[in-house]
Amino acid sequence: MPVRVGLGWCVMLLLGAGPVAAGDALHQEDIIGKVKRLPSAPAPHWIWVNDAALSSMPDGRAMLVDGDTGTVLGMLGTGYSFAALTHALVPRGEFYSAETYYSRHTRGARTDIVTIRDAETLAVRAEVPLPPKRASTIPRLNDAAITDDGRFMAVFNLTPATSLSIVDVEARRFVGEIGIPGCSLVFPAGPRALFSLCFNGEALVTELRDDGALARQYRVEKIFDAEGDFIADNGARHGDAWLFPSLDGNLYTLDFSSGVLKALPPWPLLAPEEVRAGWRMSGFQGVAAHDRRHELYFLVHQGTPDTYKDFGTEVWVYELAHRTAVRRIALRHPAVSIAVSADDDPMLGAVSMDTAELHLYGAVTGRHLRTVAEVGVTSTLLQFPWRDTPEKTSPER
Amino acid sequence: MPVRVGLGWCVMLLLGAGPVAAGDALHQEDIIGKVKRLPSAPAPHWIWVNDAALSSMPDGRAMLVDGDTGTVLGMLGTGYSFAALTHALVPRGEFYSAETYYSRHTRGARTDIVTIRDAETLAVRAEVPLPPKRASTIPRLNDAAITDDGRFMAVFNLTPATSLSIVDVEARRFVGEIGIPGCSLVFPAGPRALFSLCFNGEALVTELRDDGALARQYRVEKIFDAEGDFIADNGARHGDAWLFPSLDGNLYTLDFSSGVLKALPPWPLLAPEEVRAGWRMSGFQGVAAHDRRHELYFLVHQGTPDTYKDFGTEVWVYELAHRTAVRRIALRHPAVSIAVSADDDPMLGAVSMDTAELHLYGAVTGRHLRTVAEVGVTSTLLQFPWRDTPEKTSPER
Amino acid sequence: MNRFDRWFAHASRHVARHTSRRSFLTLLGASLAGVSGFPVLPVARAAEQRGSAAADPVQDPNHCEYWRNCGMDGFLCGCCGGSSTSCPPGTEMAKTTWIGTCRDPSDGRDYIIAYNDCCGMSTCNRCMCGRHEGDRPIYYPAKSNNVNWCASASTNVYHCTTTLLLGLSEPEPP
Amino acid sequence: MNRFDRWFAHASRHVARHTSRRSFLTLLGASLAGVSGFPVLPVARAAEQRGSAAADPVQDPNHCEYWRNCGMDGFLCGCCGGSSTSCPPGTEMAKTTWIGTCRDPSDGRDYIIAYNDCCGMSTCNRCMCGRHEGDRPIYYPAKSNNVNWCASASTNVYHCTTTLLLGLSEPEPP
Repeated sequence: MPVRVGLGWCVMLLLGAGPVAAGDALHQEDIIGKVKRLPSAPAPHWIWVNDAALSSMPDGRAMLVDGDTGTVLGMLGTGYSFAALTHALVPRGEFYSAETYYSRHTRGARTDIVTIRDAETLAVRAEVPLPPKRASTIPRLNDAAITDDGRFMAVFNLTPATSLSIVDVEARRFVGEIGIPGCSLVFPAGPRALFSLCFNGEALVTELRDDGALARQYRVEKIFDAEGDFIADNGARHGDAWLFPSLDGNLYTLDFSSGVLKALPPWPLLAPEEVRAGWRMSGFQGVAAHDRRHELYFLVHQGTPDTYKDFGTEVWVYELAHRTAVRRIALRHPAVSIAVSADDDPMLGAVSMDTAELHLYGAVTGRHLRTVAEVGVTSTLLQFPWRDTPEKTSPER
Repeated sequence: MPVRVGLGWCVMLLLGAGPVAAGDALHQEDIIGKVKRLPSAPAPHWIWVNDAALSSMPDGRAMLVDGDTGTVLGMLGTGYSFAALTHALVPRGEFYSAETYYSRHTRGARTDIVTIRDAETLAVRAEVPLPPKRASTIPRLNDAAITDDGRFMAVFNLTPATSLSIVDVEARRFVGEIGIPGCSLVFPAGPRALFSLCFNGEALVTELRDDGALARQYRVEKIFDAEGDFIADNGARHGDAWLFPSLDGNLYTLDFSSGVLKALPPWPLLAPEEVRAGWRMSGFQGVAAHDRRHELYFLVHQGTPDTYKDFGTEVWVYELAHRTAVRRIALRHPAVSIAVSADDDPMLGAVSMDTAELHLYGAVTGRHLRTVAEVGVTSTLLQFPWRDTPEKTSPER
Repeated sequence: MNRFDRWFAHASRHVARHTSRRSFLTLLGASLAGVSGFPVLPVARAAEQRGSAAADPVQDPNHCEYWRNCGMDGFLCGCCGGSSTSCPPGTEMAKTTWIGTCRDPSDGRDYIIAYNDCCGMSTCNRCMCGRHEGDRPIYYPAKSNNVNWCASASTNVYHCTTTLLLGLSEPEPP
Repeated sequence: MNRFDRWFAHASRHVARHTSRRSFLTLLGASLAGVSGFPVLPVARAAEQRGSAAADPVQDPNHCEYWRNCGMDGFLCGCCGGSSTSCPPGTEMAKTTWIGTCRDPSDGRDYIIAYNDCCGMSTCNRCMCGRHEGDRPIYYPAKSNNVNWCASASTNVYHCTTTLLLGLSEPEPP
């Protein structure tokens, strides 16, 4: 049949053009304008790669990868100084991102928003304006967080005064700002509670009322020594606790299973000879946990104390109930961040910022499964967001 | 003396803090808040490196380099799909850039503007809104142009219908849009005249009235064969003419010294044995001219016809009056674009998109002078804008 | 239809039958993958890996050698969350496009392929693919790979490119 | 002055005397320059070339080894159109900053250095310099190089960093 060539120097193709007979089944005329949707049921090995694009910071990105196939499922544009996506533990077919935009990309009027995207179409469902105070950091997962009931998102602000912007994601409404003087970042700690870490070794808990306003704040004192064995600014959620490794290789637990945040005594992840050999925590997100397996994954490398954020070369795995190291996984390439999927056949992801590669391993077998190349400009953080509803397990002690 | 440490967890430093006695002259207290200005008299070897940042297109940039020292003098942020700066031959202490911005960097509302920047502070003096039709191309210097009298800037639009947006840069005002059907790009051709190149081998001249409105348009027919020996979409301004190399190595001249654009007979830049050896035009901006020396610089490499935009490996220099090849300059590294300064000790610049290096050569000696590294993300085009007022030389024929 | 419309219509038909389109971003790909081996934006390595996905790369839509890619420009949408005939989630397919004529070696016939770009998201930066036949300068947009075809979408932000089959390049015999 | 103000004031003084600041972008620099030798954004090579500018890099403000850079973070403004004590044209100097204490080997004395960022333009991407002593996590902003100090400027777009001398780190003898 004749070619449908329109007038004008380019071929104007109407959406929904009629069927064609171009011979056989392999050569059917294609429909113009098709756009893919994601399956409504995400698989447990779907993993987000967050990319701050540090050499071109207005061009933040995130990329969704199917870890089982290495296929890229979709991407997002996430603006200036992007950190990470925020996923509610209670799924609502959408996810959240605190984003900053400038009217002239690197100058002009600043707009901070929480963008709410549809989990199937990746389209923007809504934008919630924020005060233009969002912290710009080398990305951390906990630059923002959502309460365990999925209702309120908290965005870490630094102007350099520190505070949290609270957003009611259900009502698509900015609720208000709550100061967190001396403290930074934000970790979910229950249905309506969040905590931040403080420069003086404390944690500050912020509890919200049902309308998102401040219910109360309290401090947990003397958790760690910021001038000594300080903890990482990134931790692993494990049931109703957060686990933080420290400079000297100890594990600090902040438990909120009782409804009140408390610090449990730290215990060593490293044997004395490992400490002497310089094994140390690593990267921007250097720990992950698997709830049902009660396992901690710890990204390590060998280096002086000042290298505590350098890329990690191995992942050491611990059984938390018995505080035993159970296996080591040597990485194909040094990684800046790791993540572990929540299912019973868990996958370990490790992202290399220098090569823009995502390396995927069997978390139990330690076997390298595949490498996904071209996952960003300067990819920084990983997220397997489709975890199960958190079990009410008590943390190990 | 005691340290001036303010309260709060960061040190608040007031601008214009008082003098200090920190001992000797080498250790005077510095003034806080200083921002450099450029000298008001630019040097002839100052060169702009334009960077479309093709892997992160919202982050277009331009970088000003002092070719005599290799020092970077300043940078600009130029938005999505940046092409090049537009410099008036009549200097006004400012320069122009057609730029595109999105309210969400890669989505949202589109804003096209001509940005007018101060040549000493690099600050934005004014923005002139444009219809959001600016062409997005792999950058070419002639995606925009300014009339020789410095009054009207023309921005090439492609929607994909083609037109020019006319801006009165003196009045900071968008004047109107003029269709250039079948034609693209825009080259200045006199005080109030511009021309565009057309897919059918013609040129379309657009003449403006004193108010910037269309005075008349006319076509120059059968200049070249777009299906045969087609010319490049980038040329070299030489006096009152533009010189374009062609696929087969001929030079086409479009002369407007009479006030009317006309095509002069092409002549061969390559000897038959050079054609047989596959020497060919190259890059995104592969020609430059030096007015007073009557020289053409021609970026070449060896390759099939389809490689006509590949990086060039050598620059061949021609004396235009006698149509003779006078020297060859082997480049240190293949280049995507070249430029030649307008002074009597001319400098040849060649930019390598793959290494983000600017290579500088003596244009007469051919000697490699220096390499400036780190000149962008994917640096594409060069400009030595501080040329002399164009001489009223007739082109060679 | 004035003379320019006629010219353009002719050009489109001519183009569809006799040329293919070279990559909008070919030189970008070359520059990013070329010299330093494996830079920040690694375009070369992924292509290698994908080589094993299909026995014959000429029949593998995510491979640059896929027959429909004869006039491909830019990033293959199948590597970006879409497919060779659909755009990734959250993007929009451009309505105007360059078209090429590609021969499928499996039946030896020529088909018209439209290279519709997917728009509205920053460059995918995966599976760069540039093929080089028949490209013309920017003043000939219908034949130029250096034009961003997202010009016809609701935003002109280029992300990746599909390869849609429009039909045989010549009428079927009656 | 409440307890937090006191803590912070203490922290600032402590920091000024006892630590230096590690680069905000150190790992970026490492990643960009490290593996592929000379990628799209080449940070390593330029530093080499500048090595010859001064006989002693410890006294060359555009060299990472410059004594005032003991707590440097990010891109040296002297490579971006500014200098070690002034911002490039078109940018704005941040008013708040991290401070470090650096020893000038020429007189053996310790000076307080403020690392004021220049803001309002995308990353300079030239002369990456990161030094590693005394860095703390983000929850300790006054000691953390992973915080963008342009937070205090009129836009928080980070471009490059200066090294301003504020004075001796200890009172002069009477």
